[in-house]
Amino acid sequence: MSILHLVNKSPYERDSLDTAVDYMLDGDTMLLIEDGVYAAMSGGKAASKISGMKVSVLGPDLAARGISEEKLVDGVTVVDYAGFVDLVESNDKVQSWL
Amino acid sequence: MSILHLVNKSPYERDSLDTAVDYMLDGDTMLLIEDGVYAAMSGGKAASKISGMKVSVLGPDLAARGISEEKLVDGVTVVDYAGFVDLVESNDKVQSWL
Amino acid sequence: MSNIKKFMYVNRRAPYGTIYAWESLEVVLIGAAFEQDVSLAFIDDGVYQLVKGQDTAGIGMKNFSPTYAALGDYEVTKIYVEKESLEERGLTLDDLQHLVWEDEDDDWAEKDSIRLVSCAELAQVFAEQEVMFNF
Amino acid sequence: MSNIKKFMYVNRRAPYGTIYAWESLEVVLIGAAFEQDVSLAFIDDGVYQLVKGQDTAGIGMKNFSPTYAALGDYEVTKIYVEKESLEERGLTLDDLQHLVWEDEDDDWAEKDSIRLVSCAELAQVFAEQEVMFNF
Amino acid sequence: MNLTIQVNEGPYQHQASDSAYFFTKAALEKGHEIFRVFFYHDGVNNGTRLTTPPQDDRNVVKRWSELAAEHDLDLVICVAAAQRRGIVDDGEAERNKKDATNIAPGFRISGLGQLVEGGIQSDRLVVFGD
Amino acid sequence: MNLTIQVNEGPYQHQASDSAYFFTKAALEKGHEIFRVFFYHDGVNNGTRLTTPPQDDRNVVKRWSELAAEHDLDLVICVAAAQRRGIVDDGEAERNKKDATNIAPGFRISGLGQLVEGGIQSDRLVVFGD
Repeated sequence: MSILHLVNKSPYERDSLDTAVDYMLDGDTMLLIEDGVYAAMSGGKAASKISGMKVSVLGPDLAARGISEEKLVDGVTVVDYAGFVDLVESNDKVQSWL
Repeated sequence: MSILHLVNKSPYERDSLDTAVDYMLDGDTMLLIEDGVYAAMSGGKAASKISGMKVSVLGPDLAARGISEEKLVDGVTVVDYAGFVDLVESNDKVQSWL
Repeated sequence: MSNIKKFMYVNRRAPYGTIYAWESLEVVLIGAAFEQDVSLAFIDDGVYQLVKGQDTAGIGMKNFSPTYAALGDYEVTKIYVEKESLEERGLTLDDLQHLVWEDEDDDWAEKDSIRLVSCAELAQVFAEQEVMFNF
Repeated sequence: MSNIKKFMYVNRRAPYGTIYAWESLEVVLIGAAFEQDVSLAFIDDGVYQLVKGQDTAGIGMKNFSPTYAALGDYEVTKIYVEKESLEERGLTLDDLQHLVWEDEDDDWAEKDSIRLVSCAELAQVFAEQEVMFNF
Repeated sequence: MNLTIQVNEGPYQHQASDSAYFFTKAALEKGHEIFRVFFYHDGVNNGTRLTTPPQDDRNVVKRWSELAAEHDLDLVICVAAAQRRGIVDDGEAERNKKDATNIAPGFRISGLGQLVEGGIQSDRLVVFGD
Repeated sequence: MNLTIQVNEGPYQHQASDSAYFFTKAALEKGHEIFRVFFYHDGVNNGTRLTTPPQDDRNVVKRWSELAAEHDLDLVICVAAAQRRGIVDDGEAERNKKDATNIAPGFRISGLGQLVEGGIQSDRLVVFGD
């Protein structure tokens, strides 16, 4: 049963992204929200941690932090809150890595 | 002017110990309180970060977390709240790495 | 849908520095009355919750660590501890409380509650769950 | 003791995920009236506070980033940004707002407020301070 | 789908309550059902009517109250967490001999069982926190 | 020495208020002066009299009130932070048209300048937070 992994903290401040990545299985999806979106910025040291994984990022949180979409790691998709809801529905459960 | 560097977060959860270590100058002291005390446990991966530095740790916070003094990294000294006050007095200022 | 769901309580925080560990345990205790299929996972700093010998007298807080030993009585018997998290912190199972439960179906034999598992193994356990509780 | 003290505001948090960045800035603005010798340091995730192009319409929060540009008018002109923190995050000075102040003693010439410094240099600046503010 | 939302942090200090609000709103707009919003830990502080945020900022508490009124939401504040942090309705004021209440419209105080029930009854539990 | 203490987090959720309390107490016992304890961010939530912690737990708010009474401490709650989070005294209730107050004995609400003044007047500023 697939998991939507929610990460809301900066990968530079906390250990939550690292652990979320360790717990991602095939078919799982990661959604970066709040300060978690910084992980999706290309050029940052944390970017390599999510490369090749199925990762989405919340657009409103990106925009708030001044990150334009062309700065995102390749393959990361941007969703709005409605897309967030769809991800919750299309996965069997949600794990928030608080 | 010497600084007392206060670290209150686990070195495994946050980046605050790393940064505090980077900002320690000769004559400065680090005091580990709350979940920061885990950095002083020998055998942990974070222990090497503080070895050779002037580090104190708050005894009541150690005891609460079940860490006996013989498990501490060599050279780390244990203080109580009164000793905490003395460290604040004997340094010129306090930097809390929140 | 069956009325019994697989509940996983994920604990990633150290005790006392924040209240999450204690208020999470309160949910587990209340939740026991609902007779679901309950598991607890201790990952990252969460493993510190189970360290034995906690003495909170000096910080004026309630020592809630004895409550973990009571989980068996609440029929909470599946306690997963992640091996990598323990090792990174220089801990072994000997540093943790010995948690047990009595197996009604096996003449009340005392059995270990703690299951030391790798991250990869625990990820498979997560895959089987229906509800993840996070604090 | 002189009545003017060296104040250092240390900012280590990203904006919006928590309120610390904004409420820290509120102290700086109020504190300006006290005419102390004020510096700000942006370290670790604190450097994200200064990233330009912030648009908070989608999260319903107030965009407080324009306030940094007003700091010069409050005679807050020493803004230290740690180089290592920027680099780790894949940022350069071009990603940050261009903050300036007008130098009264130099025919109101516009000067840069941001000083890009290494951790080692900033540690020396810290050593000279009298009060560290942390949020 | 049928959702239970858990909020672990108070208003303003963390974005958790904001994220939970926009997520809940989006779910309702898509026609999903919200079984319950459960406020736990400092999340109980979302339920005080005594806040007066700056006029150029959002009103987190009022926003929840209005969403609840519009969609008949069940906003539940954990009683144990509320007692520690001082969120009080009439019943709690009487029980604990408090001289005032501060609960906001649309919120109610109840037990932790309400969260567990949410886990059982809902298709998904989504937790927002620090 | 003369100290200003800053508390950035509310009661119970984080240990910050506990640590600040024991530090303040120890400083007083050693004969130092406390210029002021300043409650900022969620720290303002330490100043509500509406809490009812479990009987086997410490009463964080009451402990501050009692320490203040004993040593004539100046416990200051930041007004801007308090308005966001719903900490109200008589003056605030009147100004913002609130129908209740919740401030605890020994606390007063004032401006951020009180923190800056603490930085100027005290020998040391010690900050406790998350």
